[in-house]
Amino acid sequence: MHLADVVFIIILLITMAGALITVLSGSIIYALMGLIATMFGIAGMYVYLNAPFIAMMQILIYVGAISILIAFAIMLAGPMFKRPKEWTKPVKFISGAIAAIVSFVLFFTVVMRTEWSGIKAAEANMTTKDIGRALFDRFMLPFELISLLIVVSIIGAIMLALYSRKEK
Amino acid sequence: MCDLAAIINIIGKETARLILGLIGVLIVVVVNALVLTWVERKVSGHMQKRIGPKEVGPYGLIQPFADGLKLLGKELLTPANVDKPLYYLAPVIVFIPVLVSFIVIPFDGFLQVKDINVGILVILAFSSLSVLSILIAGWGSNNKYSLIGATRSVAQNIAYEIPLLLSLLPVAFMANSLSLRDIVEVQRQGWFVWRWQFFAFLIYFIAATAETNRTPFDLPEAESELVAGFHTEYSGMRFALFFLAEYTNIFIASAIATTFFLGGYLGPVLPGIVWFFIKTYFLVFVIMWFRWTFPRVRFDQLLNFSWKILIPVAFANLILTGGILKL
Amino acid sequence: MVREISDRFKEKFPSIEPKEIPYEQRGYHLFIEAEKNNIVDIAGFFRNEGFYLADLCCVDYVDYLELVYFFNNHNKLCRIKVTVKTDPDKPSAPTISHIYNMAHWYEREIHEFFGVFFEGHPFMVYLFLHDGIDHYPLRKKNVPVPEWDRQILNSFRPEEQEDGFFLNLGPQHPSTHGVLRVVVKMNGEYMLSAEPVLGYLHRMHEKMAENRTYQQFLPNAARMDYLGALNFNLGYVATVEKLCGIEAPERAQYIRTITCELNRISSHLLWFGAFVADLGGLTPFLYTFDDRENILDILEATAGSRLTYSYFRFGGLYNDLDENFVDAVKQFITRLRSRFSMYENLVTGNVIFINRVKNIGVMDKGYPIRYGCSGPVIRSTGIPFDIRRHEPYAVYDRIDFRIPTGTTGDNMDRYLVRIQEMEISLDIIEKALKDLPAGPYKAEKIPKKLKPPKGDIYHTIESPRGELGVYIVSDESDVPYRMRWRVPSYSNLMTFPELARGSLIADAIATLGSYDLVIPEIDR
Amino acid sequence: MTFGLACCAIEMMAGAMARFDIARFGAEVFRPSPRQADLMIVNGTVTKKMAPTVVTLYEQMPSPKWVIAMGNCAISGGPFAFKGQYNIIEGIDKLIPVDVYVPGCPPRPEALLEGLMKLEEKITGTRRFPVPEQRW
Amino acid sequence: MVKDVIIGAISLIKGMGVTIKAFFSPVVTVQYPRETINITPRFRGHTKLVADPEDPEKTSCIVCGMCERNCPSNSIKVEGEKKEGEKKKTLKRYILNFTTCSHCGLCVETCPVDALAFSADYNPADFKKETFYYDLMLEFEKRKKR
Amino acid sequence: MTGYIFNNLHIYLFLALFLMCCGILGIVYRRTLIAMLICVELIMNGAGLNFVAINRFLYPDRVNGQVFTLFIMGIAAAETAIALAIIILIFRRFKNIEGDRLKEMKD
Repeated sequence: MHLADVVFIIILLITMAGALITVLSGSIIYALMGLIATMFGIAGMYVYLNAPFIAMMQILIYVGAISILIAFAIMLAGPMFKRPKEWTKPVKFISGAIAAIVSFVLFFTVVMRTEWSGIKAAEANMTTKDIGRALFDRFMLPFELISLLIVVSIIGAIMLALYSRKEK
Repeated sequence: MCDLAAIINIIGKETARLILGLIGVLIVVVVNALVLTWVERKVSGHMQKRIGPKEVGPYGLIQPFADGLKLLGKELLTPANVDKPLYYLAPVIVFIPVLVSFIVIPFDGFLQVKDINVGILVILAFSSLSVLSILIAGWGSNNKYSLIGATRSVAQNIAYEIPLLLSLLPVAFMANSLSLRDIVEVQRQGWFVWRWQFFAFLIYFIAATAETNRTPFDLPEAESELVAGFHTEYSGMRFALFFLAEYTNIFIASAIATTFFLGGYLGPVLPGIVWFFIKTYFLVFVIMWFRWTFPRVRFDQLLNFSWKILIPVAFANLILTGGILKL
Repeated sequence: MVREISDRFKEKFPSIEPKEIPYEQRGYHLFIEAEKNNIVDIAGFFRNEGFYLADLCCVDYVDYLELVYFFNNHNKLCRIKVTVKTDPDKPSAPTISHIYNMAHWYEREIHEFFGVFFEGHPFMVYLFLHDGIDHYPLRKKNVPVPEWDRQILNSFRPEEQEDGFFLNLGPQHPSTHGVLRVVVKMNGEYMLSAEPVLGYLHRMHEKMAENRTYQQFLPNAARMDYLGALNFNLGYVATVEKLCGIEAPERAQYIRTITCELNRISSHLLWFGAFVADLGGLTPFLYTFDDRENILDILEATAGSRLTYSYFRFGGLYNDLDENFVDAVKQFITRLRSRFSMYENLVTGNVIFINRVKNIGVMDKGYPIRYGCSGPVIRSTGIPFDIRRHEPYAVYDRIDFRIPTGTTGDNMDRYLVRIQEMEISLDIIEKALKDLPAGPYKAEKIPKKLKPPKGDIYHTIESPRGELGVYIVSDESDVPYRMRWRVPSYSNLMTFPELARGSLIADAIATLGSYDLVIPEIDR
Repeated sequence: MTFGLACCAIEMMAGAMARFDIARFGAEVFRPSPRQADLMIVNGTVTKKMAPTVVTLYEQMPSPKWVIAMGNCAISGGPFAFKGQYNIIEGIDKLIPVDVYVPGCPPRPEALLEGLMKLEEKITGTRRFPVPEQRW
Repeated sequence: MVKDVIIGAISLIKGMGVTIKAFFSPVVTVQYPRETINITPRFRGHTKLVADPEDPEKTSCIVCGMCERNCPSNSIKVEGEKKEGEKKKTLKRYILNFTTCSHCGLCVETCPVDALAFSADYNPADFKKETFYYDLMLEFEKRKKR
Repeated sequence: MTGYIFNNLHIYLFLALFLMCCGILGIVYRRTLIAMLICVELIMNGAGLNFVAINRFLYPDRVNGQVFTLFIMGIAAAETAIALAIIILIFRRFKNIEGDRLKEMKD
C-alpha cells in the first residue's frame, strides 16, 4: 500500500464519518461540524482528482463561507438549539431510511451497469488558467447567469432582512 | 543516518520535504509566538512609559518561556457544563489554518515549504477557517460571554474576508500568477505598494487587523465588555494554544502583506530571509502600535466600516486595476 | 424664593403650615410636617414647581419612624424638608416613585433597612442586602424581618427565569469598576432591560456612624469614596462643624479648597483613563495615572497617605501644608496644562472615540429632575448646577470660576464637561494659592469630645461625582443618633436602566463608564 | 487576575501603571477570567453578598493557584469589623486559603510588589530580589 | 463622506504620533526592589513609639489609654505595669493590631505626651496574619539596640 | 499508476452516492430547518464530487466538470443565503424553526 493510498483512505473515512455525523447526530452544531468534516474530505478528494483550484474553492466557499453562514444563523436563532433533541418520530426516520436505501440501490445499479468505456489515465494537466479560460469562453453565458443569480439572491436576502426588521 | 535516508526513500522526497517543513514550521510558530508576546509586552510597556518584562532573564527575554512553562504546568480544567467534544476540539482546530498558511509563505528564494500554484487561494481559504475554531470554542464553552464573542467574531470575519480578498486580487492580476513566489519575483521591478496598489495595501492591512481580532477590532474578546470573549472558559495549555494562534495569525497577516506588497524577501545587501523578517516584524509592530493607541470600535460601526467604505473602495480598486491592465 | 414657595404651598395646602428654618444652622429653609395621606400630593406639588428630590431617608425615633424628604431646586437655592411619621410596629407609607423616579431606589433602600412598606411600589426587592439578614439593620431595636416581607424582598431571581437571554454584568466584571452587578436581558447584542443590583460592597457606614463618636467616624468618610476622599472628608467635617458651631480658620479653609480641587483632578484623571479603557484604549489609562501620581505625591507629602487621607479635622486640618507644597502644585499645574493637548490628540480628537461616545446615552433635561442626578452628569445636560456655586462652602464664594456645561447630555458631553472641569480646577487652585493667607491651620479650643446640640442638619458639598449630602441627627451625645449620606453616584446610576434600555451592550458599557461610578460610595 | 473590590483596587491599578510597573516581573496580564488566572489578589472588603462569588471564582481557577489578601479589609475586615456588624466577612482567610497578606489601608503599590516577591519566595524557597532598606 | 474619512484618518495618525513619541521617551518607572521612592516624612505607616526626648532609653508613654479608647477600630491594646517604687505606670506591652488599622491618626493626635508617631514602613507583606499584630514595645527595644 | 486505490472512478461515484443518500435521509427526518439545509449541502457536495471525478477520468483534457462544480458552489452559496434569510425571518416571527411545527403556526 502506498502512502498516498493510506492518506486517501483516511480522507475517505473522514468524509463518510462526517456525513454520518451530519445526519445522525443529536445536536445541530454537531451536524454542522460533520458537514465541515465532509467538505474538507471532499476538498481532499479534489486534490486527488487533480483539481487543486476546485479544492481550494471548496474550502473557501463551502467551509469558509457557507458553513460559517449557517453557524451564524444557528447562533442568531440562539439558545433554542441548546437542547440536543434532533430526533423526530421514528416513522420519519424509517421512511427517510427507506427513501435513502431505495435511491442508493437504484443509483448503485446504474453505476454498475454503465459501461465506463472512456476511462483514460490523466496525462493532461489542467491548470487554473484553463478553468478561467473556459469560464470566459465556452461557459460565458452560464457564468453570467450564475453571477446574476448570486446578485439576485443577495438582494433577496437583504430584502428579507429588511422585511424582518420592519416587522419588529 | 542511513535509516533517515531509507525513510526518505520510502516516502518520497517531496513528502519528506513536506514533513521536515512542517516540523520546521511548528518550531517557527512556537518560537515566533513566544517572541511576539515578549515584543508585545515590551512595546506596550514603552508606549506607556514603563519598562515591561525585565526581571526574568536579560531584558525579560526568558519571560515568555517561563510563562509557557507555567501554562504547561497548569491544571487542565474542564468546566462542568461545557460541550466536551467541541470544547476539546477548538484549540486543536485553531492551529490547522495557521500551519497550512505557513506552508506557502516564501521566507526566502528557496526557503519555502512548498510552492503551490494556487498559493493565494490556500492562504485565503485557510485563513477563513480561523473563525471556525473561535465559533466552536464559543459554542462549546457554554458561556454567554463566549457565545456573544463568537457571534461577533463570525460577523466580523464574514465582513472583513471580502475586502481582504478584494485587496489581494489586484496584486494577483498584476503579477499574473497565483503563486506567492512568482508574486515576490515580479516585485523585483518595484514593490506593489508603490506600484498603484497603495490603497489595496491599506485595505488589506485594516482587514487583516480585523481578521486577527486586534484592537481596534478586538470585539470578540473585548475585555471590558465580554470578559475574555470566546476563550473565557479555557485555561492552561488550551488557552495558550489560542494565544499562540493569535500571535501566529498576526505574523501570518504581516507576512502576507510583506509578500504581496512589500517585496517579500527582496532587498539589498542582507540575505532575503532577514529582509523578510525585518519587513514582517515592522508590520507586526504597527499592528501592536494600533492596539496600544486606539480605543475599540463598536460592533455596528465595525460592520459599517467594512461594508460601506472598505468593500466599495476595494472594488473600485479592483476594477480600476483590471481596466488599466487591459488598456 | 423661599417666601414665594411657602406662600404658594399654603395656598395649595391650607391645613399645613410650612415653618421657616434658619438656613445657616440647619442647612434647609423650610420644614413641612406632612401626613401619610397628603405626601403624594405634596411631592406632586414640588415636582410641578421644578424641584427635585435631593434625598429620602428614614430616622428611627423608637416611638415612631420618620421619613425625611429633602427637596431642592436647580435654579435657586431652596431646600425643603418634609417629614412623614409612621408607626414603628407596622410602618408603611405611600410611594412617590411614580412622581420622582429616583424615589424608586430610595424607597427600596428604606424598606430593606427599616422595614417601611411603601404602598404601590412596583419592585420592592433587596437592593443592598443579602438574603441572610434576619433583622432590619438600621432600626434602633432589633426588629426581625417577618416571613411575608422576606418573600417580597427575595422575589428577584433572574437566573431562575426560563425565557430570555440573561447576562450578569458583574459582580466581578472588568467594566463595572468594582462590584456592581447589572442583570441584563439581552436580545442579540441589544439590551432589553438592565437591572442593577447593588450592595456587593455595602460596608454599613451608616450603621457604624451610630456606633462611633464623631471623631472616630472620620476615617470612614474617606473609605466611602476613595477617589474623592478629601471631598467626602470635607463634607463630613464641615457638617459637624456647622452642627457644633465651630469655625475653621481662614488658612484651613483655603487649604481645604486647594486640596479638594487637587483631589477632584486626580479623581477625574482616573475616571478619564478608566473611561477610555472601557472603550478599549488602554494606553491613556497609564498616561493619566502618570499625571495622577504627581497629585498623589503632593498630597502624600502633606497628608501622609496616598488615597484615604482623612486630612481634615473638626476645626481645621490634621497638620499644616508641606513647605514644598506650593511649588509642587505650581509645577504640577504647568505640567498638566501642557498634557491636555496630548490628551486631545490621543483621545478627544480620535475618530473612533468620537464615534463611540457621541450621541450615546443621551439624557434630556427631564432626567435631572426625575432622578436627581448631579455633578458632571447634570451639567452635561446643560443645567449649570454646581454646589460650589449654588451653596458655597469653604472659600468657593470668593473664587470666581466658570461652570462648564454640555448641550445634549450624551457621553461626549459628560466627557468634555469633566475635561473642562479639570482645567477649571487648575484655575481655582491657582487663584486660591495666590490668596492663601498665613495663620493657624487649626481652630483653638476644640473639645476632645464633641457633643453637638440636639437637632438635625443637612449639608451638601460638590464631590467629583456630584452633590454629596450629609444629614446628621444629634441627640446631644458624642455619638450621632443617625447619619445619612446622600451620595452622588447612587442617583446618577439610577438613570442607567432607562438609558441602557434598547441600546447596544457596548454603548451601555460606555454609558456606565461615563457616570464615573465609585461603588463603595453607592453601597456605603 | 484582578479582583478589585474597593479602595485597594486603585492602588493595585497604580501598581500596574507606569510608576511601579508590575510588568517587570511578568505579572501585568490581569486576566479578567478566572480560568486563566494563577493568582487572585483580593483587595477590599468582602461582604456577605460577595462571598459566594469570591469562593466560586477561586474554585474556578486552575491549580496551582495562589491568593494574596491585599489591604486590611481583606485580611480581617479592617475598620469595618465592629461588634454587631451584619454584612462583611471578617477576613477572606475564613473562606479561601490565603498565601500572602499585604496589610495597609490601603497598602502602597510597593507593598503589593513586596507581596508578590514574598509569594515567589514561598513558591521557590529563595528570594531573587534584593531586600530594600527597612524603614521604621 | 470622503472628508470624514480623511479627517478620521488624520486624527488616528495624530494619536499614533502621541504613542510613538512616548515609545521613544524615557520611562518613569521606579524599579521597586532595586530603587525606592522617597517616602515623605509624613508618611502614615503603622504607628511606632517615640523615645522620650529627655531619656532616649525610654518611651514617654504614660499608659493613659487615650489611644486605646479613641481608636475607631479597637486595634490598640496597651498594657502597663506598676513597678515598685515608681509613681507612674510604665508600658509593658503595646499591641497594635495593624490588620484593622485605618491610618486615621487619631491615636497620634490624641496622645497627650506625643509618645506615638507614624513609621515609614511602607512595604509590609508576610505569609501570616499574626505578623501584623505588632508589639510596638518590642519593636521599640529592637530599634534602640540598633 | 492504476495500482492506486484513488485511481478508481467507482470509489468516487459511490462516495457521492453515499453522501446523497445521507442527505436524503437527513432531509426527511431532521427536525429543524437549518439541519435540513445542512443536508441539502451534503447532496450538493456529492454532486460536485461526481462532476469532478467524471471529468477527471473520462475527459481529462477538458475542464467542463470543474467549471460545473464551480457553478454548483455558486448556486449553493446563493441558495444558502436565501434559505438562511428565510429561516431567520421565520425564527423572528414564530420563535421556532422546526419544520413540523411551522404548519401549526401558520394560522
